[in-house]
Amino acid sequence: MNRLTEFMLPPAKSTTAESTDALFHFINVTSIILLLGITVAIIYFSWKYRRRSDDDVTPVIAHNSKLEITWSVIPLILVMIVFGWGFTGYINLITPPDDAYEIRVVGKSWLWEFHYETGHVSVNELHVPVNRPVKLIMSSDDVLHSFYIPDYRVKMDVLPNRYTSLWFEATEISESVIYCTEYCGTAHSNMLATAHVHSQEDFETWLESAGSADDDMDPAELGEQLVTRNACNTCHSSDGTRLIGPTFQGLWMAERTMQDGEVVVADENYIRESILEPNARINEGYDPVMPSYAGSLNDRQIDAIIEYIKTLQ
Amino acid sequence: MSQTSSTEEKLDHLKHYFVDSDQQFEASKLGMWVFLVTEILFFGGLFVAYIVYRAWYPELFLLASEELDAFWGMVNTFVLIGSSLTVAMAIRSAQLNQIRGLIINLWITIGLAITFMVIKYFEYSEKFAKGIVPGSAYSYEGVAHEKANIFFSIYYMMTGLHGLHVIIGIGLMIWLVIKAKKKVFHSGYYTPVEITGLYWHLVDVIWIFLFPLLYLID
Amino acid sequence: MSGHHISSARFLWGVAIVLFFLTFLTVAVTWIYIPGPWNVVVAIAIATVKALIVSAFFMNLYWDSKFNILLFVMSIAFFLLMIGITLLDTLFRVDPIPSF
Amino acid sequence: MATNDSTTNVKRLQVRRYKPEENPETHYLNQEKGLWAWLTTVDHKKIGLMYLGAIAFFFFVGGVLALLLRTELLTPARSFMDADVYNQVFTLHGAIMIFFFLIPAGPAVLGNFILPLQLGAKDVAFPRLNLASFYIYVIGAVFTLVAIFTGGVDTGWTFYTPYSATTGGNVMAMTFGVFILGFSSILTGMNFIVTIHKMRAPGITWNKLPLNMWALYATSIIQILATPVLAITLLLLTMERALGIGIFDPALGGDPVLYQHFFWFYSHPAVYIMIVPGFGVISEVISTFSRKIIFGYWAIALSSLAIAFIGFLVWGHHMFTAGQSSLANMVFSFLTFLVGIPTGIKIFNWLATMYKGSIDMKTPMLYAMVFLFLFTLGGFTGIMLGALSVDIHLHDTYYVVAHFHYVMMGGMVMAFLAGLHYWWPKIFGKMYSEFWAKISLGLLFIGFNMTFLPQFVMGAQGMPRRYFNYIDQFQSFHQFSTIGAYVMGVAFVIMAGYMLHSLMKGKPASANPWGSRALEWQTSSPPDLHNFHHTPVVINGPYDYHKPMSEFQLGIATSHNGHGHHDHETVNVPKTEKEQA
Repeated sequence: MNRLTEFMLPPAKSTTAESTDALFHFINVTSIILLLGITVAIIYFSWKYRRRSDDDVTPVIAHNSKLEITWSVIPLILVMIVFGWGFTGYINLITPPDDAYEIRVVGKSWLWEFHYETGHVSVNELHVPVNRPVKLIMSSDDVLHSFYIPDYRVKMDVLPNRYTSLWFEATEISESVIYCTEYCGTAHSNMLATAHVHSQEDFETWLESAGSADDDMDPAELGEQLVTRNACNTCHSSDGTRLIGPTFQGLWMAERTMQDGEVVVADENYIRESILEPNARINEGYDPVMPSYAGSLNDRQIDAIIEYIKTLQ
Repeated sequence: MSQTSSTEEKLDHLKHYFVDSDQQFEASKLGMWVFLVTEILFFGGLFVAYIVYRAWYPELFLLASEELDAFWGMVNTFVLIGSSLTVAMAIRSAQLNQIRGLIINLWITIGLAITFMVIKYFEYSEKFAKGIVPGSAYSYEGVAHEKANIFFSIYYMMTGLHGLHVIIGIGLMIWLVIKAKKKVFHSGYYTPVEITGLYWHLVDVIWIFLFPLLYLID
Repeated sequence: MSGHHISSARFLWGVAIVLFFLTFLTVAVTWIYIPGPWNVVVAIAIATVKALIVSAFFMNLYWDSKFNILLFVMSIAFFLLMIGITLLDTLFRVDPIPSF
Repeated sequence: MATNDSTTNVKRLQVRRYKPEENPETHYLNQEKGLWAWLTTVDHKKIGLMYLGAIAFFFFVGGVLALLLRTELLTPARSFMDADVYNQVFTLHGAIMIFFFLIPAGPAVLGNFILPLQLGAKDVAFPRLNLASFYIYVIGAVFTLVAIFTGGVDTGWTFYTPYSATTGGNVMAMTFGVFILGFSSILTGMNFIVTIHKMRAPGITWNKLPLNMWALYATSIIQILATPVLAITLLLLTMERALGIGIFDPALGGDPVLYQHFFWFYSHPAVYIMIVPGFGVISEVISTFSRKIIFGYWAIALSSLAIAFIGFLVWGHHMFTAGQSSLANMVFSFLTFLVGIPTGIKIFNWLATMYKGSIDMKTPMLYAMVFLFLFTLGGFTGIMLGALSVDIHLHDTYYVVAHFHYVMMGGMVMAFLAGLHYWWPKIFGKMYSEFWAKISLGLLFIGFNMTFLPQFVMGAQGMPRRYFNYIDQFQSFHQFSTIGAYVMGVAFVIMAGYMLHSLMKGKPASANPWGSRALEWQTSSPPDLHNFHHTPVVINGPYDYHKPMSEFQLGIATSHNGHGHHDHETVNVPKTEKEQA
């Protein structure tokens, strides 16, 4: 069973995963037994009752009440078991414990923002403490997204006009992948994030130091890190490749043509505006799809990104 | 019943794949009823949108319906019910072989249908002038609710699609008049009149619900 | 044949007058105050009666084959199913509220 | 109808035996000549063939798109197309296969051809509407092609708002095209209901209706009840894009989950529009090739209706993670399991029909067996997805993709091909090569499982659907899957080859090559333009293989009188509904 689990399912790293997996295996095993039975019957019948001559006479067997009731009632009982099992699991999945630690999640095309109660915002990196229930309150900035951590067996759509939530309790200190599973456009399949599970102390240390850890870093170096951490590089390359947005290479002080024909020099003000109000001016040949980073990047961080862009000549 | 005289009747209308006139008539009528089922569910979708939004924002519907003129809504209801009556009379005329009566009743129906559309036109243009338009160009400030545009979107979709059905109905009636003048219909064959009548009554029934749901929210 | 019912002119006029009266009634009840959801209930009830009269006597369902009636009923039933089940969602949503 | 007196429920008809003519000189294919006669024909058989041509074209297009997708997925990053192109390709693959192939394949192709024949009618009730339905389909297709060539569509076949309301490309042309297409489906459904009710040959009472007719009847009911809701949904979506009416767009105050309710109210029953005609075909094929009376006639007939009905109550299982209320989730999950029961009943009944039969392993029967296996697997994985807690994990992953392809391709496409091979001799009057047909089926079976079995594993491990890129751990699964897709491609090329060969040089088929008792086999192959030279009269059930063939070839002369023949006999025929009314 363990080897089958390893093959069929990702590692179970939350408190609720095991009950989901148990039902998964129950349905699998029951189905395989029934499917084998049906397949053997098909093959056996087609050999045993193969046509021997064109004058074969077949018996008139039009119905058999006992048999028919049996094969209606047994499946009914089986599916009701599955329903009840799935139902109780679901109730568990939608009922977070009262003491759950709350994190706000914002989905934007195409990145995940995680807001913590301290005001700290991390992009595409979810940090959570181990062995403590965590409740995510989620919303979207633009279209539908869906937040999915396979290792925790949790998933919930993220909507622009409402809050949705999910909860989990991580059981081991490790990293897990986070996917967007509601189709959301060009870079849908790049909208990945990572869940980092820390021990309670490490988590608190991280939370305290998160905002200030990069104080003493070289601005350009910090900028490079921010570009990765905030998923800018999903759409903007640093080597001249054309992705969803214009490349950063050679951007500094270049003359850019906008959609309305206006020509703008990519100076500090322009880049700042592009980060905070990305749809104010759109480069010719590109779509207005970038989300705003107002609130998730502070002035110092924006300066650092500009310093980094300057290095990409 | 009608079989006794069927040998003397004209049978040009009978398609070769039907056994007799009755089978053809019954099939056409059943077909029309099946079509009406699709119409009911087509409008049903809009009613679902209406009910869901009304359940969410009852106060919006209260406020916004004040922009609609219940008096003209009532007049239009009378007009449509009147046209239903004349269609029923037209069918009766056809059944009794009174072709003149059939044509007159159809003309009255067309007249009433046009009256309905004219009133609708004035209602719409009065709202357009105020900036109550369907969609994102909505600019009227008079309804103090942030979702006022949605009420009017639903209003325009419902009455607009209903109006489209009225226009199609007018076209069908004119076609019937032309056919009637060519002496196509008689007491043994009036299937198109009957099924157009069914269609017209359904258009009436839908309005019977639209009127209180949109205009009469107090 | 069930499909060939011929109504008298007097009967058709009678039906129309009842419909006119009910239309007037549905407007008139808005002049008096009916509390809560009951104003909607009354409006829909009158409209339903009118729709039944039209379908029974103008559309001849009263004299028609049972299957045509079944079709009509079925379309209403499926509409009610659609709205009923959709309301199971839209009326019972409980959205969480972020605490910060 | 309280009275049960045999004199009122039975009428006496003067019938004689009409043995079908073998290989007639004139038949529906050559009776009217010229392209114009084809394009304006109101003959249900020719309209069915025109539909067959159209869906074969779209199946080819959709299939090529699928191969492009699979090829792109050979490597975790970009292989040869951009993400935007990939998104358009999967949207088109889905939309074309569903709206232009799967939905018309059952009713409009096989149904159109077979339904009047099995009822002993000369045509459907409204032949001109039938032709109109075909041209409406063509117009819908033109709009879709316009959409493809004027910017494309990248919304996924579900057109979820708000993405579909805001993305670039020509979504409006596409949604409007599908809107138009809906009317073609409605007209087909309308035609079939009326035809089954009013145009059955003497003696075909409701309990002598072939199960294929019951299946098409259930399908038609879904078509007329569900398709109008698709129409209004897509109209609202079109208006959302054209004007911004805001009902579904949250940016304007609307609700995207409401859109999903509207969409799935149609699109879930629509999967039964696709699969239920397949059930009908399988019932015919298994009974014919087992040469045995069908087991549980009423169980199969009524389960089709039950599936049609319950199918309307389960649409919300597509929305378990969408943010609908948990109450709705529970109700939908419960109702979903109820659909499993009538489906299971059918499978057991088909198995019981094979028991003690005289089974002839011809190509259509092999297809039916492949159907039984693949569809059962698809059904079981459906149970998996219906279970709430497991679905939370599996939703929107490749597991769903695999499940859907097992029921739609493993189910409907196999059933459609079973029907096509079964009725091929009737349709074209030619036989095809059994050898190549079996080779092709074998490859198809292997290729299909290679393609989609790994997708179950991938999905369970968390691979989301509609992904252009993926993390490296899934690469071997994806590559295996892609190779399977190529194998299927080869199988279809072989199929096209032997079918074309059959059309050109195939051996002439006899009127009833499989020894079936059903009515469509009691006329010549191919049939006359008016199907029968006589009015067929039915006294036995369609699966009464224990009765002699001669009792299935009765009829009265079309001139109604039946006098003047010396060899006729008198039989008692139960009155059909029309005659009782």
